[in-house]
Amino acid sequence: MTGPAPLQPPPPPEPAPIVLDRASRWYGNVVACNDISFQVGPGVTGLLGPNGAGKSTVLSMIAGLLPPSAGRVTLLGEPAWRHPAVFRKVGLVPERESVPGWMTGRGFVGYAARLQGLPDAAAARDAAIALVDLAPAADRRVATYSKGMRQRILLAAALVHDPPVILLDEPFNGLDPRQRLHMMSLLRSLAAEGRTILFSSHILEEVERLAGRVLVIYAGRLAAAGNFREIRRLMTDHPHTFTIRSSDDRRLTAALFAEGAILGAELDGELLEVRTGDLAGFCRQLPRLAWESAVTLFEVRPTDESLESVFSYLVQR
Amino acid sequence: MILTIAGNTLGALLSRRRALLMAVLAAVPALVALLARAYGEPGDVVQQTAGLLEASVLTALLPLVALVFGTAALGAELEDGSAIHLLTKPVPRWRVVAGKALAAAPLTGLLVGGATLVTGLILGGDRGAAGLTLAYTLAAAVGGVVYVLLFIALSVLTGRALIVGLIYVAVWEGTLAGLFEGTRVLSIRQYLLGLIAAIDPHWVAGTGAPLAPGVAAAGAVLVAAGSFLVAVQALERHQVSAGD
Amino acid sequence: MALIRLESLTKHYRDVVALEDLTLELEPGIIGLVGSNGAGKSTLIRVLLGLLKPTSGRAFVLDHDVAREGTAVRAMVGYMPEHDALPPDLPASELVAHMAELSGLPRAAARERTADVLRHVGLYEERYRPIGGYSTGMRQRVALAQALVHDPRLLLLDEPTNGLDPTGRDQMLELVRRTGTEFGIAILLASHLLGEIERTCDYLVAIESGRLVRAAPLAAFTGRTGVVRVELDDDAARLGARLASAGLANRVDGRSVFVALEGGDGYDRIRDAVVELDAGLVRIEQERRTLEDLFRDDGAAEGVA
Amino acid sequence: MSGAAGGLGRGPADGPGRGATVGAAGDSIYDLGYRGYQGVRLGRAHAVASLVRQSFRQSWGMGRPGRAKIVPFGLAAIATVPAVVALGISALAKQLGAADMIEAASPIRYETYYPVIGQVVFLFAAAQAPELLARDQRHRVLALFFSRAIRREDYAAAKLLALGAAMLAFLLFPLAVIFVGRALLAADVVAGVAADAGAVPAIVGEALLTAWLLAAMSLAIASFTPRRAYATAAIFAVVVIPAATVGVLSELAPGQVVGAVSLFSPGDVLDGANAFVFGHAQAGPPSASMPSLAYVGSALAMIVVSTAVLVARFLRIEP
Repeated sequence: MTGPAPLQPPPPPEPAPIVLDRASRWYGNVVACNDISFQVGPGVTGLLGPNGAGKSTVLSMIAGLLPPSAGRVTLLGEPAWRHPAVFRKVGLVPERESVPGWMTGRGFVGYAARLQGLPDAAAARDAAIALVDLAPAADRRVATYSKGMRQRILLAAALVHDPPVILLDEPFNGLDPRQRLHMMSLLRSLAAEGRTILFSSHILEEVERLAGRVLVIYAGRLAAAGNFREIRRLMTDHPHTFTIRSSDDRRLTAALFAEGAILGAELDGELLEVRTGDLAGFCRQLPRLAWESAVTLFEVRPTDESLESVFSYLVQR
Repeated sequence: MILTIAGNTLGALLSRRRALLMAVLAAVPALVALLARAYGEPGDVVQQTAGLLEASVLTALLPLVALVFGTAALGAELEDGSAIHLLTKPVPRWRVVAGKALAAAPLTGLLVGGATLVTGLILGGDRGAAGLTLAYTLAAAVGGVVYVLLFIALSVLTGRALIVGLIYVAVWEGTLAGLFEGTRVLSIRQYLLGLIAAIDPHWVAGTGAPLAPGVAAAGAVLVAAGSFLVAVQALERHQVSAGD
Repeated sequence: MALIRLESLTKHYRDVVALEDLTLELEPGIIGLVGSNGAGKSTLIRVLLGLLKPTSGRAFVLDHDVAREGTAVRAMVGYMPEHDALPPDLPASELVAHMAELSGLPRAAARERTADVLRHVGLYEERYRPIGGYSTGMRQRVALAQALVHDPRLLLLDEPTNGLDPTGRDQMLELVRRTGTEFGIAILLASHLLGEIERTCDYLVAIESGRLVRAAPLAAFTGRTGVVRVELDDDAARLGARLASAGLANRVDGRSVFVALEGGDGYDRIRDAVVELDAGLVRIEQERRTLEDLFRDDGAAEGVA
Repeated sequence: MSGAAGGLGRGPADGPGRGATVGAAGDSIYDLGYRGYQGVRLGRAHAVASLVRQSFRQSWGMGRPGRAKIVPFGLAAIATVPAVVALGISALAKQLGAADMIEAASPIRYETYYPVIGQVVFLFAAAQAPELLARDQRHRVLALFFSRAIRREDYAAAKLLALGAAMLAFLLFPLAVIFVGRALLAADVVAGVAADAGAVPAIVGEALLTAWLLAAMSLAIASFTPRRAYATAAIFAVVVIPAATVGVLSELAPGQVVGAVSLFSPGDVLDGANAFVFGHAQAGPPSASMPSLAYVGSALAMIVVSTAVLVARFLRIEP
């Protein structure tokens, strides 16, 4: 990796449960995953990227469902490809809710428990079902479950053997807000027990609210790794845009210009839009200058922190 | 572990409408036997029974039922993606294949063997064809294992296993075996007929000389074992396509 | 003339209640239909199309009874289903033209409109390639095009942004918005994301467990909450403590402080506190009441109290 | 289509329509914005006709990649081979001057043609009926069809008409080859046509019966599964297993019972009906002799039941 040093996250304590070392994966001429290296340690890590970026390919390689075309992928110190024994310590929640509809929720989780060869499969099964709050519906056929319930039963099956590593592919897809909140608090509490959780998502807010650390994948490449906001702030070589509503936009603009805090400003009706090249400086100067000029700040909003803008900056660097 | 997989697979195979359809299909030879018994003309009962069992059970019912259950046992899961749950468990692949076969083969054997027994006994059980019926029932059970393993292997190798299997049964074992006798060495149906003929050559009604017992037995074992190994190998190499 | 009129509409599937006694009258416009998964959104749309027979009650679309005049209703309505429902082996141009003819357009007109509509949704050269090779975003465009091709008077869109990434989502919503405003076609947009509805619709219908929660112009739903979110570029615990001591009730969540404001000089007190701490200010923004609040179980935990 | 300014489409509910901005010299910039559709709407009949046309093309793999054409056209070619062979024999016989004797001995005549190509016809139905239905169910396209200005029974009827027409073409083409060939071989073309004209109603009648029966039956079966492979296997089984049963039974228990069973075997029913339309009073498996009219009755009953099942299936299906 020749990337700038600040983007490299501090290496997690060895041995990291998940390690990708220059891993690539291609299908014919299509390169889904291009020379990716990273390590994932305990806690919640988000795998962020737009549709088709290669997130599923990365997760599939980690889970041993696909061999890397080049490079090395290890899970708990061993390559998972053609090595099913590693699944004693890993739980996977796949994206497609491909639960066999003829089984009951309890049957499905119980089957997972027995395939894990657990000494007390029934107890593990019921504990996992209770953990995801599905006990009342456990004896219904999965075909009658809602989307959120299916995601939860998949999670229960992935958790039944109490694995230290959990992989989730788009766990929030199709969940409504309430189901989303429930899933988030569940993942938080699992991480609090010291597990390694890696989940993929294309929705920024989810990752922001849940993950301490993100891996940003774009067009098959690892575009960034680390704390999302830190990454964003490190990219100081392009202007950041803020919209501001204040009691006196003109006076505030003048003060900001005078101090050199902004590169440009546009006043559109009630809304002031300013651009700055020095994010950290601007954030400190803005409240101070407003205070000095006796301007009330009603609204301050960064406008280009969308995932897409971050992605495009990251790949243009 | 194998039993766990087999039990689950049995549940999946029996949970669909196709299990019922297979049972209906299995009842056809017995109905024919009933009709023949009621309205039939006197003749060589042993020959008649052998003709009926060979034509209806060995040529049609056994491969069809084995084809449907064999391709559904693992292939259906691989196709709709639910196999991912099984493949992300600490289970060696040979156990997966064994578990799948342990569900589909006995189910096929039970259904087809039962149909054979009932059909043969109806037509000639009290008229000297009981031994022949037992031989065919045994052949159906053996055939169930061999066919099911072959079709499980096919279903791991290709998504169109059902069509490929149909072509194998109808064209290779059916049409071509009549035209080119040499293809019999690679025909499960001929292995089974060879095994039956080893007990009593009169029990095989079809044209052409049956395979020597040794060849038939070796062929059946080789196909079964080879299919199993191919299925395990293919499953180990099976890549779950990424959704993104 | 009412766009949609429901009279005690009820739909049960065996023992599951999908819609319960819905009575509602909607005028043309861009209408958002929100509810959690399983609230009955899809069922309502399918009843409006005459695809499902209601258990009891009646539904009218543009004054046609959907149960008795289903064909007439469907001639005036475009439908974009929730699930990906496109044949992989046909090119978009073929599929959309065929769908136009199935809505009664003559052959030549069907071809012309197909070309127009595909251009509107932003599909160009790829329209001649089989749909199987399209991305999710392109497929959703095809689904929208086939719903628009016969110039319907009402569009029923069931979760049109499902599975799209943020860019795709923005583009689709923009397209929907334009369809409603520029093309003058009434729209019923089902979604479980209030954010989408907020950006796109003028009117909102919320249902939960098949029952009507509320139907009102959008503004009535998303009024200001009186809670301001202040975000710093560093941990916000000190700011929270300082604001509390200044008499402002708040809740700290990582880098953000949620402050309850009761008018007065609250904004200035926030600004002053930030200056005194010499912290970097990233955001001051009023929290909107979102659908998430409507559904939130643990309101106390997330609200300010 | 641009027309006069302001006359285009419905435009925004409150604003004027948009058209062209015309400059002083008559230069124009045309607005390519959305336009409404004010033209005629032809209604259900047109919609169904369009669905029939599309489905007919689909049953021959037209408008699709080459792969989709291999099976239908390959089977059609196989079905035409006997016709070409028969014409060759006729031409040869004429040269040898023994036309009457050899033609009488030839197994390929108008009245034997359909039974000869029976298996190929079944294969066509088994392979192509799922093509028309499985895709719509598997990829949920049915939801799009059912939300257009047609009824569910229209969908079923259109598919039946389309596959029926495709099978009619499949059946009639080889016989048309023979007909035209024989007319051209005859010394006097008019007389040749006149000589064969008598067979035309029977040829067409049997083709209609066969096409309708097989189309309805295979579509009815195919409508129950979104998987083409299962549908093909099931359709083939429904034809082949009863035929095999009749074959086995006629050796074990020759007599009326076999005849009765053969009334439930689509293959035997079509052979029996073929015997009827070509003027034979008796038909059936070798060991049994049934009034051939019974097979026509059985064919009609199968048509009614299959069509009813097909329509009922689509009335109930959840798209």
